[in-house]
Order: sequence, then C-alpha cells, then structure tokens
Amino acid sequence: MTDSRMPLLTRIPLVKGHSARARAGFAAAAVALFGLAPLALSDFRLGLLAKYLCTAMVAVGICLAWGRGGLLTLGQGVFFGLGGYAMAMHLKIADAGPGNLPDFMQLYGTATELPWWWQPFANPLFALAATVLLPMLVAALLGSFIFRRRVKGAYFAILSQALTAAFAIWLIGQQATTGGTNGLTDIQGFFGYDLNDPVNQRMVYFVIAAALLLLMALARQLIHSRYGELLVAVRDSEERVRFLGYDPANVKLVAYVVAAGMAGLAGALFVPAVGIISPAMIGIVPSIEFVIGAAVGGRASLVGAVLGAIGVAWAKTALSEEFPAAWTYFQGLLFIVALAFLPGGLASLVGMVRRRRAARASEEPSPALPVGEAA
Amino acid sequence: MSELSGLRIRQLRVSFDGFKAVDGVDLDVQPGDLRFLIGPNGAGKTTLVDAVTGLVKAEGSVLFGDEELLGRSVHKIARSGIGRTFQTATVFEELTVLQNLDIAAGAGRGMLTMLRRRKDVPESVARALETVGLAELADSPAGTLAHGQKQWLEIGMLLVQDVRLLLLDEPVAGMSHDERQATGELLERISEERTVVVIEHDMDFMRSFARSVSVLHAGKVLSEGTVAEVQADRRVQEVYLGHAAAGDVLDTAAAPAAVQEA
Amino acid sequence: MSSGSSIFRRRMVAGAAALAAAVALSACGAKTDAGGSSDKAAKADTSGDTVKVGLLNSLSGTMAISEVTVRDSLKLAIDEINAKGGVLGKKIQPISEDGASDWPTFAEKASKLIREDRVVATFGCWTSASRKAVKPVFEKNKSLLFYPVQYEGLEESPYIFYTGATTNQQIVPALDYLKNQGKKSIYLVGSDYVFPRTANKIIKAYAKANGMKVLGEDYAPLGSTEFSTIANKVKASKADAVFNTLNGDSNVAFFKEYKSAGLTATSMPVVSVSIAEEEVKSIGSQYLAGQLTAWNYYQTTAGAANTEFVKAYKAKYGQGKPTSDPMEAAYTSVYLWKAMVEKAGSFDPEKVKAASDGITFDAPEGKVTVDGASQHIYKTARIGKIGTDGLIEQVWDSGKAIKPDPYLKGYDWASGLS
Amino acid sequence: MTVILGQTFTGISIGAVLLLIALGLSLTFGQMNVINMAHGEFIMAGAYTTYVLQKSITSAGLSLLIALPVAFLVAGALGALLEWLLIRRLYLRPLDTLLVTWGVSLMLQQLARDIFGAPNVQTRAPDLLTGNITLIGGDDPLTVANSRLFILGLAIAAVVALSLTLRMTSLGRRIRGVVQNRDLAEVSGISTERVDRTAFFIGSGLAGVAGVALTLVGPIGPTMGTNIIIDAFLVIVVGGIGQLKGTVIVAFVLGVLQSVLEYSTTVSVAKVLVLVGIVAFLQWRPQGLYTLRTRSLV
Repeated sequence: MTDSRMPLLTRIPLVKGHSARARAGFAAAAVALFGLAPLALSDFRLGLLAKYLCTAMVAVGICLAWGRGGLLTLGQGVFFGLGGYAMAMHLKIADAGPGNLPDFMQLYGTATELPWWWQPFANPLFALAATVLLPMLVAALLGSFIFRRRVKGAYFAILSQALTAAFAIWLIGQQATTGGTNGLTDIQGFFGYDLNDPVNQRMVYFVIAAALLLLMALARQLIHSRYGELLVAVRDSEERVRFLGYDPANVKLVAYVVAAGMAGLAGALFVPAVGIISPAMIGIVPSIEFVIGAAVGGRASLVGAVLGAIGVAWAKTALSEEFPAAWTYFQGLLFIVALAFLPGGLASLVGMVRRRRAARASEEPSPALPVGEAA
Repeated sequence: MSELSGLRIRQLRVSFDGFKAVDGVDLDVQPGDLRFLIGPNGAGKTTLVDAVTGLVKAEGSVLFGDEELLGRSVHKIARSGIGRTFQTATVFEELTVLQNLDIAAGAGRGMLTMLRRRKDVPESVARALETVGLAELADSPAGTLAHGQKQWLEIGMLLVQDVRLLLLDEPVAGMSHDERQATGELLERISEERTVVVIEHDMDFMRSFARSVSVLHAGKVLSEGTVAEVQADRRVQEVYLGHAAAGDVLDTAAAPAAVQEA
Repeated sequence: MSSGSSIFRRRMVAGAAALAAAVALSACGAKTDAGGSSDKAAKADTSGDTVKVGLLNSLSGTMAISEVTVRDSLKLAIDEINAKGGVLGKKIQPISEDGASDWPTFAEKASKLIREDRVVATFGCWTSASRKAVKPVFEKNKSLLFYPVQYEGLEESPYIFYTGATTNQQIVPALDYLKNQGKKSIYLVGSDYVFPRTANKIIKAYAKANGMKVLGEDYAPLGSTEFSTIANKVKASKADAVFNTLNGDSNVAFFKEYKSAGLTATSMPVVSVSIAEEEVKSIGSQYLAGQLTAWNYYQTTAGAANTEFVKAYKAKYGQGKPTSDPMEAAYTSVYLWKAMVEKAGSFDPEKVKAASDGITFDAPEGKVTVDGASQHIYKTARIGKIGTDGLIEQVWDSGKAIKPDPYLKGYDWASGLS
Repeated sequence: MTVILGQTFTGISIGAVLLLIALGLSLTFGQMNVINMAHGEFIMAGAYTTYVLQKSITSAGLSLLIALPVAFLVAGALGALLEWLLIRRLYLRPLDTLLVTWGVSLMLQQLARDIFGAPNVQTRAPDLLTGNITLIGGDDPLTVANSRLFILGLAIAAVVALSLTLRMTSLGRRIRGVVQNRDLAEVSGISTERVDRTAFFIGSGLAGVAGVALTLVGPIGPTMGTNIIIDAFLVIVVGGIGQLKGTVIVAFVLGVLQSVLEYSTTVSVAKVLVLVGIVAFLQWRPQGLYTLRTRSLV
C-alpha cells in the first residue's frame, strides 16, 4: 500500500564483486585509517575522526536497512544509545571501584546499592556482549511485531521516530539510575586503560577504525550474498517476494537487527572516544542526522554511505563553528538536494561519470542501465 | 517433477465492506488443465485468484490436492506449490534476470546458503532460462526487459519456484501477436507438467489455447466447459460475448494501462 | 564476470582515495601537538601580545536563545577590558565555539579550545548537563572554566569557577521568603532534568524541616508544551504557592494554562527560578504580572555599576535587549578572572586559582567576593515581582551577600542530601 | 468525580489541539501518501502571522479573528509552494519526501529565527479567552478554560468545513476520487496535479489555522512546530489514511488517554505508555483505524 514499489533511483547495479579486488580496496582504506590519519592528524583531530567513524558505523547499518532493505529507520538512536549505555554503565561501575556507587547515583539517587538492572553490567564480558546483543534483541522484538503486521514505509519511519523519542524521554525521567539529561559522563577508564592518556586515546581510535572496517566487510558480504539480493527484492516488491514463498518479515528483520547491532557497537565505542553518552545522542534529531550522512553519500552504496557520514559529521564540526545559522540552512539543503535531486547520493554521481566515460570510450551506448527516475 | 494436483473450490465468498466480489463460486480445475477464467471487468476473476493465494480473506473452501488453503498465509500457500503473476508484471527491476530466477528458486534455502554468495547457476534456473527464452539476457537487469519479456520472466520464476499450479493474471496483455503466440505455446508446454489457470480478456488468445473455460459474472460462475461449449452458452453471450464489441473494447483498454505501468 | 569485477575494483580504489581525502579534510586546520603525546596538560599559549580565551556557548539548537545572550555579555566585558589595556598588558582575543545544545559537542569544543586554540581560560556553558560533560575535559587538561549560571549545587570542581548562584543563594532564600510570607504548602513543577530534580530534593528537605507541606511534584519533559493536566493538578492541590523550575518553552505553556485555570498571583503565587527578563518578554506580562522570581540580579537592580552595565549592553546590542542574571554573572566572571590573573601576575591556572580567594569586584549586582575554597562567589539573593511593564521589581533581598555553600553543609536539614 | 470529569475535559481539549494540528496532515497524507515533516513549520507560520498582525491591529480579539483567514492563506500558500517546488517531483517516493520535507522544516525554522529572532515572541490573547467558565461550582469546582473551548469549537468547525468541502463540492469529489484511485481519476479526466496542489493548499492552510489557535496555549517560537508534530503524526498513523473520522476519533482518544495517564502517573511515563499503546494497536490494525480498500495489488 505505501511504498513497496518505490521506484528507486538508486540504480546502482549489483556488481559481482571479486573478493581479491575487494580486499585491495579494504587494504587501501586500512592504510588511510591506520597509516595516514594518525600521521596527519593531531590527537584532538584524531579524536574527532574517531567520533565521525562511529557515525559511519551507524551508516553502514543504515545502508543495509534503508539503502538495501527500504526500511527508513529514524530510530537508530535507540540502538546507538543502548550500546552506548551498556558500555558506559560498565565503565562507570569500573571507575567507581568495587562496592562504590557511580558518582551521579550518589548525587541524585537515594539507593545505597546498584539497581538490579545495573548489576550484570559489572561483568565486563556481559557488558561487552550486551553492547551488541541488547540492541539486536530489542530490534528483534520490535521488528518481529512491526514487520509481521506489515507496518511499513512511512508508517514504519514515524513509528521508529516515535520510539526513539519515547526512549529518550524515559531515560531522562530515570535520573537517579541513568543520569537523566546529563547522561553518563566523566568516564575515566576503559578496561583498565586510563582514557586521559593520549596513547590510549589513540588505541581507542584504532579499535574504532578496525571495527568500522570489520562492519563494512560484514555488510559487504551480506549485500553480495543471496540474502542481499533477496533484500533488494523485498525492498522493491514485498508482495511479490511473498508469492515466491518467502516471508518478507523475516528478510527485513535480519537487516533491521543487523543494523541495530551495528548502531549498538558504534554507540559502545563512542563512549571511550568521547567520554560521555547522553540522551542528546538518542532523540529524534540525532537519529535523523545518522540518516542524512548515508543519504548524501549514497544510501545503497556501502562506501558512499560511510564517506557521506564522515563528510557530513566533518562539515557539521567545520561549518557550525564558523556559521551556526548557515549550518542549519546547509543541513536543510543537504536533505533536499541529496534526496530530491540526487537520490542515489554522491555515489550515483561517480556511477554516472563512469558510465559516461565508458560510453565515450567504446563509442557505443552505455550498458542498458536505467538512469534517472521512473514514473 | 512433483505429482500433478488439481484445484477444488467450494462456495468461495469474498466481500469488501459489504460488496460481494466473489459470491459463492464452485470451481474444479483438473490436474494438468489449461483453464481460462474470463468475464467482464468486476466479475471477480482477480479477487478469486487473490483468495486462492491468500491475499484477501475468504470464506468457503479451497482444496489444492487435499490441502486446504484458506486461512494460510501468503508465503505458506506459495510454498505449498502455488504461484501467481499479476496484471502488471512485477519483477525485481534492479536485479538481473538471473538473480530474479535465483530468488524464485530459493524459498527453501537454509540460512547458511542464504548468507553465502551465489557461486554458479542452479540447474533449475538454467533450465527455466532456456524454457522462457531469456538465456541471452541472464545478466541484464530485469528493469531493462521489454514488457513481454518481463511476463516471461515471471512465468520463469514460477517454473523455478517449482509450483504445481500457476495462476496467471492477463499474461499477454500488451503483447504483440507473435509474443502472444509464443506465450501460448509456452503455456501449453508448461501445462504438460503443471496445472495452469489463466485470467484473460483476449478472446482470440483464449480460443487458441484454452483447454477449458470458466466464465465469471458478478462474483459467480456463469458457465463452464470447452471453448465451444462456453461460446454456445446463451447466458454468456448475453452478459459478455453477446456484445460483440465488448471483447475488443476490453483489449484496447487493457493495453494502455499495461504500458503505463510497465 | 570479469567486467563486473574491474568496475568493482575501480570503485573500491576510488572509495579508498575518497576516504583518504576525507581524512585530509578533517586534518584541515590541524596542528600537530608540539609537546608529543605524553604531555597530558595542554599548555596555554601566553607568548604573544594577545591571549586567547574561549567562549563556549550554544549558538544553535534549543539553548541558543539563552546562551547567545551570555556570549554577548562576555564579549562586552572583553571589549571593555581590551579598551582599557587588556590583562597584564595583553589584549584578550575571544575564540567563540558553538556547543550546539548538545553535550558531547560541548566536550568536543572544550577540548578544541584547550588543545588546539590553547586558550588561557574558558567562559560559558549553561545547562548542568553541558557543565557535567566538559568538567572532565577541564580537569584532565588542568584548564579553567568560568560557569555563569545558577545551578543545583553539589559540585566543586578544582578547575571550575562558579559565578552563578548555588542553591543556598537562590532556592533556599526563596523558600525563606515564602515561609515568611506565611505560605504553608507548596506545589513543585519542573522540567525533567537535573536542576529541577535536585532543587526539588532540597526543597522537600527544607519543607520537612520547616513545617511546610509539599502537595505535589510534577516534571514535564524538556520542550513539553501541554500543561493542562499539570495545571489541573496544581489547582486541585489548593497549595499556597507553586515553586517553578520549568525551563524554556514549557514556561510559556505553563503560565498560559495557569491563567486559564483561573489561578492568579494573589490566589496562588508562582516562584520561578528560570524566568528572567528575556523570558518575561516572550511569555507576556499578561500572563506573568504579579508572579515572583528568585535571582541575584535584575535589570532594575539599583547601583551605579548596573546602570553602566545596562547602558553599555544596550548601546552595543540594541535598546530592546534586556539584561538578565546569567548575563550579569557572565560579565562579572570575566572581570573576576582579570582580577585573579592580575593578583597572580600570571595566566597559569594553578597560580590563578591560588590567587582567587578574596578577590572582589563591584559587579552590577553589587559587590561580589570570591570564596577560594569552593570557587563560588558570595552573592545577594533577591526576590522580584514581575510588573505589567515586563520588568522585574525587587521586593526583597537577603541584605548581605550570602556565603556560597554548594553542599549545604551549613544547614542541618540538608544533612541527608548527599 | 470532579477529577475524572476534569481530566476527561482536559483530554478532550488536548485532543482538540491534536485534531486541529492533524487535520491538515490527514488531508495531505491521504491525498498523496506523503508525510510532510514541514507541517509543523506551517503551524509556526500561522502563529507568527498572528504575531505580525497584532503589531498593526491593536485589538487582541479582532486581530485573532483576522489572523484565522490570513494564516490559512499564508500557510496554504507555503504548502502549495512546497508541493509545486518539491513534493510533486517526489511522487511515489514517500520516504524521500519525508526526509526532504524535514530539510525544508529545518530551513523554515532557521528562516523564522533570522526574521523574528530565536527567542519566543508573545501575542496578547483577548481577555475573553484567558478566563474560564465554571461547569460545576462548589468546593471542588470544575472549570473549563475559554481558550480550550475556543480551540474545541475551532477544531469542530474545521472538521465540519472540511468534510462538507469533501462531500458537497466538486473539488471535494475530485479530491476523494484521487485519494481512492489516482489512476482511475486521471483517466477520467481529473487533473490530479491541480487536485494535489489544492489539497496541499487546504491541508497546509489548516496548519496555519492551528498555529493561530496555539498562540492561546503555547509558546510562539521557531521550534514550536517540531515539539508537537510527532504527536500529530501518530494521530494520522493510528487513524488511518484518507478518512477524516479516523483522525477525529484517534485525536480525542489519544488526548483523553494522555491526560488520564498523566494524571495517574507522570508526564514522561504517560508519553511512553501512549507510545507503547500505539505500537500494540498497530499490531491489531496495522493500517490504522480506518483504511480505504483499494484493489491495487502491490
């Protein structure tokens, strides 16, 4: 009913990749992230880059869920937050030391011992697993309700947006146990490493960079697998897939859950990189900002989405410093231009140029790829 | 190839907010039949197919072989061996012909197979490519196919899906004469191994290929039999064939709609 | 197959190149850390004719409305000081950063000011959340922050100077005032964040010890604008007064609803701690006339220093712009910092801290004195009444500047609070 | 007892605000199946229209009355412009439209900030609308705010006017025709383009009217739209596409639910509970309370 047959503009052919070549590409990215960036950037800028890479990790999931699966999730903040809070809860407990309450609980709370739902997070393994599994579990629960009842398209988008608003409101309301609007701040250590030490900050950056590459590899495998093809099929015609004997709800659920896990990991790594997690990272606005990066770079293209996310995050830092008002206009324009006039994002520009060049080189019409908008 | 099964529909009723789109239909399709469903617009043909495939809720009974279909979800009905096409060809335009067929072949695949890449062309897919004559175009995105080729691809998808009953909704609408002929022959070949039901407005096409015909009118079966029997039925002539021009009008009306939606 | 893979390879290479470009982009304007990575505290740069100070305020987002006025008054103070020759002979160069109403951004910008710009001190932050977010950054880098907004207390960071009121300079006097007016029961309404919740905790403890009844306590999410239910509850409670810690937009909706419910300043006065002249302007005196506020400064506060401040501010930013308590505290904070630096003879944070005790300044609110132990300042509490002209008229003050007591150690009833 | 009655009235008045906001949205969503995220900024435009008019018309009552039609025109024109510039190009891409209109809303907010300044502005309400009337007197009186009654009346008037327009006029029939079957409508000679734009004009104009009403109860500032719009979206989602009665019923039900839950718990918990309720409801009725049956298959 809504948009199961959205005539998409992301007409990027599903290329049959060659894993050896892909490995070369990843190697180049690895050199950039592990070699060039640490050399070229000051500690401060490297810390910023770490933060951008976290948003890029969310974008990888969005690329999968939205670009490939057509699920416009305006609620990634929920999963980012779950991962972030799971990590921060553990680090706060560890900072406080055995037997002590985290600082904010002593200030705002009345409890004399950790609330029951905090206690498991004292265990580092549990907390680490929870950063990814908790968001996935929540996504699986939500998704299986939502998709099975065929809530889709704009309905799904609005619902996911409302959920992220509700989650943020709830977190803020529980000040004694969640830190309220302040969030969990002043995180000192990261599994025994002092986060104040620039060397350790660098290490955190490397962990984040490695995690991003890992997620990209994972997403790439999924996109090029049979499942990835099926996901695109579900995006373009859910009913049709149903008549082929698949349950599209399950297909969507996998993408949604994986994207949630990726956002959770991003949130978890955001905590040591920035030293804070708060509801400000969770509400409607941050959730939609996660989407814009992917949209600008190219929602259906993995590399495009990642670069878009990094680029938009960088532009926000750079532009909002000098021209806060102009940044809002710019951000609005980005949404409009990227989605209305360049729906495939910048990645589609690259594709267009390449096709044109190929066509000129061979003096033949380019391979029959439909360009532009249908209908 | 699995055993042939027939379709046995009893007292099927579908209503939308009080409007009875299908009003007590009894219909038997023998295994291996090539049955045409005809009738004026609004007769309930498509709704009947919707009901059989689980898209709309219905009362009554639909037996396929000896399995009751009513009450099952769409994808479970599909898995029990029933496939359908739509008036507008719905193939996955951004995927290649090969990928389209591969997806159709894969509903039973396990998790691990799904998460891996397609290494080669499954045999059933290769065969279907030949059968529907799209082997040359295997790597083209389905969106670039001509209208008729999309319909063939859809039929090919039903073949690899290994359905035992094909329900085709106006498969030749918008096709050229030659394409219709080719499609008809394709359906004849398919019906040797499977049961085929075709909704069609094109009377010439029906006359050339139908083994049996059911005429629907106002949600009920008006007449049933061979082409000749049905044509001879006075009631049918009255509501439908009687208006000599009606068939032509319907044909021309169907064409632009199909083109527009392609 | 082969053509497909070559396309993919080129795409990946292009992608990697672009990634490298992105990395280079983020390096723009970057300076490598001179001291190497083991140097924990970034050294402020005091070598030239100018020294840099950071102004860290939200210039965009929901808090921009309030924080821009603070930034403006910080700039006013800096301009005045520069016009009179600067500090220790050096001109002050303000570096303004946008916290964007987002706490992690505050932390990021604080870090940038200290480590990239090498500022000697930073002025700003408004919400407690933003202060909590930057606090570790300033402590980690041993750099100074001057925080100009009244807040919920329970904090003493060695690298923060608090020039706004702590609870015993604003909330406790306001409660004393209500008690003296014979109010026996109060209703608490607040936005759902740290300041109102902590303030209300203190209020409840005070009420318990002073024979006042708290008849209800309600929190609305920040930005919430639907107050009919809360107004109903307040009305039904028949309390003697309302203590209001709502923030921003919510105040507008609350007071409109309050009036619609037939509640007035005479039947049930509201004491607000977050409504200053600017807010009065945006709510409308139609709804506010007669209601009470608790601050340390009003535009109408008497004194030559204030007359001059108001005049200078309006001359610089426009006649229609009111001055408010946080703006005054921000303005004052720059002068206090200047006095500390001059007393220490150095911009070094440790020396500035050591010199801070007893520093005084003739601020627009009256004479203020720095309490070196808590790094808060002595302030006079003032209760004001909102007039029909939109200005706030002082109706009571504490007579003398109150010694800051962020942990309320001097109050027996507060012993169980932290 | 008074409490229950009082909260029901409060709920109805919350519902009336929701209804007024959601009404225009329901029309544009039903018409083109797009979610217009800038709807909240059209509300803002209506509120600022009231503010601007008050500068030249000193009588609060008169300026409010004049503001109603003027705000309708201003917001309607903005809506038609948006439809013409962007939305019609995004036909059949509802998700892209949603994000594009979000971008538009960001820009409109900033525009308002640049024109009117970031702080909220004030308007004066006519004295008649700041009081209340007593329904049940006595020790525990039940009063209803006049401003709320005015909004309720305005919402009812808007619903009646809209449904009469849809039922009685040829424009309305064309709109309903397009909502039910766009292709068929087009084939039967209806200019869907013009119908779309007109529907968008009316829907956005209603947002402007809602903005005028909101000046009586809430803040008038650049972000006033975003604060309330999500609730309005939920009304539409739960109410279902293309049917006024769904919007009307759901607005009031959500309003009462919200006020009762707020009273018995806290505002935050009430918000969370309402959302959980909505998710549960959509399990039962995924396409909302009322849906139009169409025969389109995919």
